[in-house]
Amino acid sequence: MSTIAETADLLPDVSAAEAEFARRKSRETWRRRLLPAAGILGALALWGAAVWIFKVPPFVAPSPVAVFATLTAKFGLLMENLLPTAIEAICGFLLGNVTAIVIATTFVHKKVLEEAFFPLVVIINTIPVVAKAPILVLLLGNGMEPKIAIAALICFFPTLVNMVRGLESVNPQAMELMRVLSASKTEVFLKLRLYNSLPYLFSALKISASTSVIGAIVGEWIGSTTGIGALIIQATYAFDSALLYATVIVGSCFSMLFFLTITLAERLVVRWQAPTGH
Amino acid sequence: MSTIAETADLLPDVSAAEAEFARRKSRETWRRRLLPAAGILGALALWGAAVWIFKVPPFVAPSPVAVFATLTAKFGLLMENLLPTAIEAICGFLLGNVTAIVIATTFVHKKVLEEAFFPLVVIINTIPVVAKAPILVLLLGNGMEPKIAIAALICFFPTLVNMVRGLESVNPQAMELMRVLSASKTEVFLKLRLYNSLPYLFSALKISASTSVIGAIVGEWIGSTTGIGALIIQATYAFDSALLYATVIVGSCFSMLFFLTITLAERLVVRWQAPTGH
Amino acid sequence: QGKPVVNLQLGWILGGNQIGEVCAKQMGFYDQEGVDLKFQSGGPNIDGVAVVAAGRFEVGQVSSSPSLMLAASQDIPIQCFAVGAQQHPYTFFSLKKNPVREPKDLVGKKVGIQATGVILLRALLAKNKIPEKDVTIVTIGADMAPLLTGQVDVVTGWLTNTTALKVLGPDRVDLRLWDAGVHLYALPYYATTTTIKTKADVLQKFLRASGKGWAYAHANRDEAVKLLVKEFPNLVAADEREALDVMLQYAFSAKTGAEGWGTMDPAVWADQIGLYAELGQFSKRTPKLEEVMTMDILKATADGRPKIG
Amino acid sequence: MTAPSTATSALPVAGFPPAAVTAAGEPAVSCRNVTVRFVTDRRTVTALENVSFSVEKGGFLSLLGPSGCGKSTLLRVVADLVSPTHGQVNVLGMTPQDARLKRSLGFVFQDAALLPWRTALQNVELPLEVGGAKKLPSGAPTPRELMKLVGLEGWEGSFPHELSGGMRQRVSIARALLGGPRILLMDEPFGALDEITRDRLNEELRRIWQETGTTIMFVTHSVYEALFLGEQVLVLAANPGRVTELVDVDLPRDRTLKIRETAPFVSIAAELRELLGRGV
Amino acid sequence: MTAPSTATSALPVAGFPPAAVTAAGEPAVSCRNVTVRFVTDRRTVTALENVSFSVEKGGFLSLLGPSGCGKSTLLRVVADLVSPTHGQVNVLGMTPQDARLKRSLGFVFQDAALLPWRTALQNVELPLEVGGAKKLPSGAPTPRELMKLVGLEGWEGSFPHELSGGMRQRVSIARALLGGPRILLMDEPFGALDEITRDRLNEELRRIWQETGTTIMFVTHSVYEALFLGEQVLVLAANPGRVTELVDVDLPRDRTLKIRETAPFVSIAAELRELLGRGV
Ligand SMILES: Nc1ncnc2c1ncn2[C@@H]1O[C@H](COP(=O)(O)OP(=O)(O)OP(=O)(O)O)[C@@H](O)[C@H]1O
Ligand SMILES: Nc1ncnc2c1ncn2[C@@H]1O[C@H](COP(=O)(O)OP(=O)(O)OP(=O)(O)O)[C@@H](O)[C@H]1O
Ligand SMILES: Cc1ncc(C[n+]2csc(CCO)c2C)c(N)n1
Ligand SMILES: [Mg+2]
Ligand SMILES: [Mg+2]
Repeated sequence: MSTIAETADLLPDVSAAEAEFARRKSRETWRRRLLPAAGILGALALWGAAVWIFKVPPFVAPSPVAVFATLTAKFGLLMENLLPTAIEAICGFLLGNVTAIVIATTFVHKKVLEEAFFPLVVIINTIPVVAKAPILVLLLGNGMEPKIAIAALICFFPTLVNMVRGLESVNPQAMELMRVLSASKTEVFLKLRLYNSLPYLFSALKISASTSVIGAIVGEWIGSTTGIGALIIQATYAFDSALLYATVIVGSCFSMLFFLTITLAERLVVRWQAPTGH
Repeated sequence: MSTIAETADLLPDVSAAEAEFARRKSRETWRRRLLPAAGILGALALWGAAVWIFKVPPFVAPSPVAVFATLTAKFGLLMENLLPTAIEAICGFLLGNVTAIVIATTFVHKKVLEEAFFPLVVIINTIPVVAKAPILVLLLGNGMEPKIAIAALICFFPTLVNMVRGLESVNPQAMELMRVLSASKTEVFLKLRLYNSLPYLFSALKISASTSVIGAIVGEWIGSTTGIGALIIQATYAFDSALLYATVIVGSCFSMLFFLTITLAERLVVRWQAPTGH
Repeated sequence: QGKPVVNLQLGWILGGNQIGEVCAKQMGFYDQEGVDLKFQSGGPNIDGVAVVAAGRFEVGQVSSSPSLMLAASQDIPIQCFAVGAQQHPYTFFSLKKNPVREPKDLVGKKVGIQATGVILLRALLAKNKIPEKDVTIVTIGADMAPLLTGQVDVVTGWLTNTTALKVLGPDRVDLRLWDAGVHLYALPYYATTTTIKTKADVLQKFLRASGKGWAYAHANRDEAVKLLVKEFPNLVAADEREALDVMLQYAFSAKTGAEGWGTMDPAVWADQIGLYAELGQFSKRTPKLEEVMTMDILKATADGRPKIG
Repeated sequence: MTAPSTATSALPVAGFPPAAVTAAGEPAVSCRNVTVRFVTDRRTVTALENVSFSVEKGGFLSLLGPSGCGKSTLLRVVADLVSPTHGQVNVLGMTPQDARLKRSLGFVFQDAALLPWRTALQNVELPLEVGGAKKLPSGAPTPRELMKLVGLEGWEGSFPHELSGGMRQRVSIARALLGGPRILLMDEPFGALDEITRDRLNEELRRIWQETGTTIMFVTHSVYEALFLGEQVLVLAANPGRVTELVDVDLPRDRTLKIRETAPFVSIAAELRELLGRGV
Repeated sequence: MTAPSTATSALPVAGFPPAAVTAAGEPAVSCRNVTVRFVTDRRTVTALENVSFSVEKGGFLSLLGPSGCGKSTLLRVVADLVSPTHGQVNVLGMTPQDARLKRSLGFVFQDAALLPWRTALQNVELPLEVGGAKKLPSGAPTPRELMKLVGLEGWEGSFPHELSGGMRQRVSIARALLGGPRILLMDEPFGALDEITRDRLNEELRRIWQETGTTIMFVTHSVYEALFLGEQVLVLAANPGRVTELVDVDLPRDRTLKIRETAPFVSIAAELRELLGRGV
């Protein structure tokens, strides 16, 4: 078979396959952008319909229209209050997750520590905020710090559990390879365990993205004048259900953005996996 | 080589190896029992020392001795209040996790639904209890139901995230095998995805075991006169720090037991994994 | 049985503030009136107003009267029909070494207060013409430790909460909100306007029986505490006994001596509404007095309520 | 017992479908101008280019070719695991998808693809638990009999991680044989086996093929194996993967391992080597 | 380019340690009465029973034996991946652990054991990033040169899941060769390769061995390969895994593939077959 004729025959074909690939990719990207919007719009419609059909009084649940009006009317106020909560949530997220990763690393390398302290961590994790609050306020004062601490504490546990699993569940083959290469524990950690744990870690981070915001909000209930949590108390106290819902929505949207950021980060970091399933 | 001589030579040896194996196993079992106790005792000692050295006043943190005295003096009361909370936590755990598993299954089989509704789930997950409380009480009354619902809601999200990942991350080879066998989606799910998701699921269940108890406690704050949560409010507002700590400890110990049960269940279910690491 | 059920939605968990109702229930006063009382607990995460307003439960009680004014201002169709405490026991606590005995002592002090209590402090300052900038407000949780650890100079709480006050020790200095000129009610009873119109008889029965319960508690204090602890075993009898004496000083006053337990004064309500309006607390609109409270049930039960004072 | 010696008893073969009654020469598998391209973000690989061939019903096609020439990909196209970028594929007169859904296929993957949570025996039994046919045809070899056939009697209860590489591969062979598929796709099934086990399984496979009329496509790197087993040998070349030649194996239908030393065998083997060398 | 043809240039070998200067015959690896038992909850498997042998420095030992006879286990014992239940193992005059920690070992695993998040080239480079020696000896073959040696030039950027089975195996061979280990343990490294690539790599391996004095233990199922490569062949039998015989290969040191057709080769091959058949 003559190679020249073949090559001529082949070239448009390859580019056609590549074009098809690119087309499919961009279609997928758009789907990923539009579908969530559709889902959220659908939920809004459902909520509106429920309020309208069952004549739900506004003090039980306001209509989406009223909430939207409040959202636009008090947009400045809401954003002002989002800022401290966002800072607390993000700092708490970072602190909690980094601590969890560090402790998971320790646990994986010193099984004894894991066995001795995991139950203790479970116990600490179940202590409600009210019981920790006096100590936190005493130690950290009345600023953002105790809120960050609470957000961190709430993020900590899921990441710890997932991360320990992710770091431990390495392929035994790969572990043997590392052993033959006489890799140090640090190297095994950096070159093998860390990568292996990424799916678990990103699952945990997705959970954290959502819970750190809750943590910051709950943290604000131990005493704060600004922030989503403070605004929620205020709106609840004043029976301003439209404001309450608007505030909650702002907090939730922030946590969704946070979640999507993590999803995006994962897509950028984890590039090697074979696409699964049909 | 004569086989008879060899066999004679070999038999005691095999039993020796097996005896060694049995010995190692029982040593490990004991370690697993004693180390957590040691960890907890250590933490208690640390707490006691801190209270004593820094002369921490009881309204900030009571000494372990005072708490222990309360624990024994009010043991009956504490157990009475643990019961409803435990029921709520366990029911919420079951409800939340089963729902999460069902929804994760749906998401995995209908990607479109996942893309459309995952962000919505994130939003719902961040709504604080205060905003949901009136609706829950109106729909479910003031009994255990709304508390179970809150515990379920709090369990739901971590399990969903982990479970979607676990069900999706199947080995492509195994997926091809199932395809060749023309396995139905249900069969792929039951024979492949489910097993594959077990490590992720058990991580999620461990997280849930702890958070469902928190959920039940927080749930009791929307109106309950009994339960760990009610006792916590009462102790908090009466500034009875010894009772507060005793109550929190009872709740935490329960959640630790819950956690250990899950760990045990995992050890019974997941028997096939090659031991990893050295 | 066919007896109408009265669900009493509390704003907080059941406790010594409901000792009269507990006694009435245990002594069968509600039975005698032909109603069946059920306590529905509230808590930190719910005040119950929406639940009562939506018609799920018949009667509600909140901790403090401002809740009802604020609810009315948001068009929530509920009205107060009686109050459990004639004066609000809300108090500013300080220590002798740095005391706040009267409003002007607040100048230059750090006041630790819950987010929802800030308005009460502002009302106090307004009443006493103290500029807000002269006082440092620190929002804290439900916790008195900051006073003891020196993080703040003043904390707040209810004088009836005797257990909690023990923590502050003998050096406590009290400044009551009421004495500082801010006149609020505590533990007001409310129901929807519809209930008040259509089921007035049930509310009357409820109120008469509750009054009897409070009278019983007033007369048989040790017995009353026993009944309370029986209904709600989490409570400590000794603490409740101590708290009861204080609580009864608030439940009964000269006015109740004349008009019977549970009475209230429209003028005090009007005063409260005016004060809150002045402070800009009604974001939607200022409620009218008759939207906030009604004397109808009280009038109808004037003879049936114990006149102790 | 581990490997070769004991399990020599011939297997019952009733479970396999009867030898093709249709006109001989009707194709069981045919590909026309099949091209497969893998596009990734970084590069485009042409795994198969313009590949055409057909295997008649009851045929035995060996595939030979350098590493990376698309042998595995070709089997996957036939099994409907990869869709060709171009070209037509026909399996038993159906689309590959229909053939797959009718459970006409057995596939031995290049790596054993055992489920780690199932014991060896449970892995062999998997086809009975999924897909359409949940019962073995009466008289067909049972999972235990197949375990014996591949020399793994006694290892039924072991988990994959407790087996050696060759043992795992044999489990996967037993699994593919279960239920007597009409088309058997085998991707280097005997690669990790010692010569004796391999020879024995070669003979067993040939016997099963003869007695049942199963159509087999068999990837191997051994010219001897390709020739001993196949009625035809498809020689592929790499980069892009393409057909060099389809060689008919003119050897008697009844073969023993001895045939490998006969002159015709040696001469076809030399021809194949020649083709393999040229194809690059 | 995929497979055999192009990458024929001989590699620089300077990076490999100089041929053993110590007295010839001093053992690089020796095992005395090594027994390995795997105990699980269900059963106890004796993978190796009373195995003794030694390989001198710069030696080349081929391991032959039926599937499941403990070949992989034996390599793992030498590499300190499995501790023997009984017996002594000595590697380069040290314990296996010390030898491993001194990075004296290269290991080609039976399944490639590539890290899925690394490209082919990054997988080959892994030994430079971990363990003690983080720099290649000057003049030693670089990762890219080794990729070329195994015929994978052009595939450096591909991830393991984008490679064929044989290509993955070659990546793992290149990785084991990097840095010139003093002892090379190879577990069926060429099992998934076509004959031509395999022959070429056989010759390359033999050349590398000769020029560098590396000690090699090589598991294979091919008697030809065992014989062409090895200076000695250890024949194992299964159940329990034990030594049947250690056969010295009396062939000239300089071998080409042609040697496989010579009389002495054929006769030793027949002897090995005999031993393999008997060992069961
Ligand atoms: N999922 C994939 N993505 C990208 N490229 C792929 C993929 N699968 C296979 N390839 C490429 O297709 C070509 C053919 O691969 P295939 O596995 O069919 O080869 P093979 O003939 O089976 O080789 P071997 O004998 O080594 O197993 C190879 O170059 C490989 O890199
Ligand atoms: N982790 C393990 N647990 C239990 N048994 C094991 C384990 N690893 C190996 N074995 C057993 O040890 C025996 C020898 O295994 P090994 O992998 O060394 O065989 P092999 O000679 O390499 O075989 P093959 O040629 O098939 O790769 C086998 O019977 C196997 O079942
Ligand atoms: C009986 C009673 N009810 C409510 C609270 C909680 N609380 C303390 S201060 C405050 C705001 C001021 O009204 C509230 C709601 C309590 N401690 N005791
Ligand atoms: Mg292949
Ligand atoms: Mg092996």
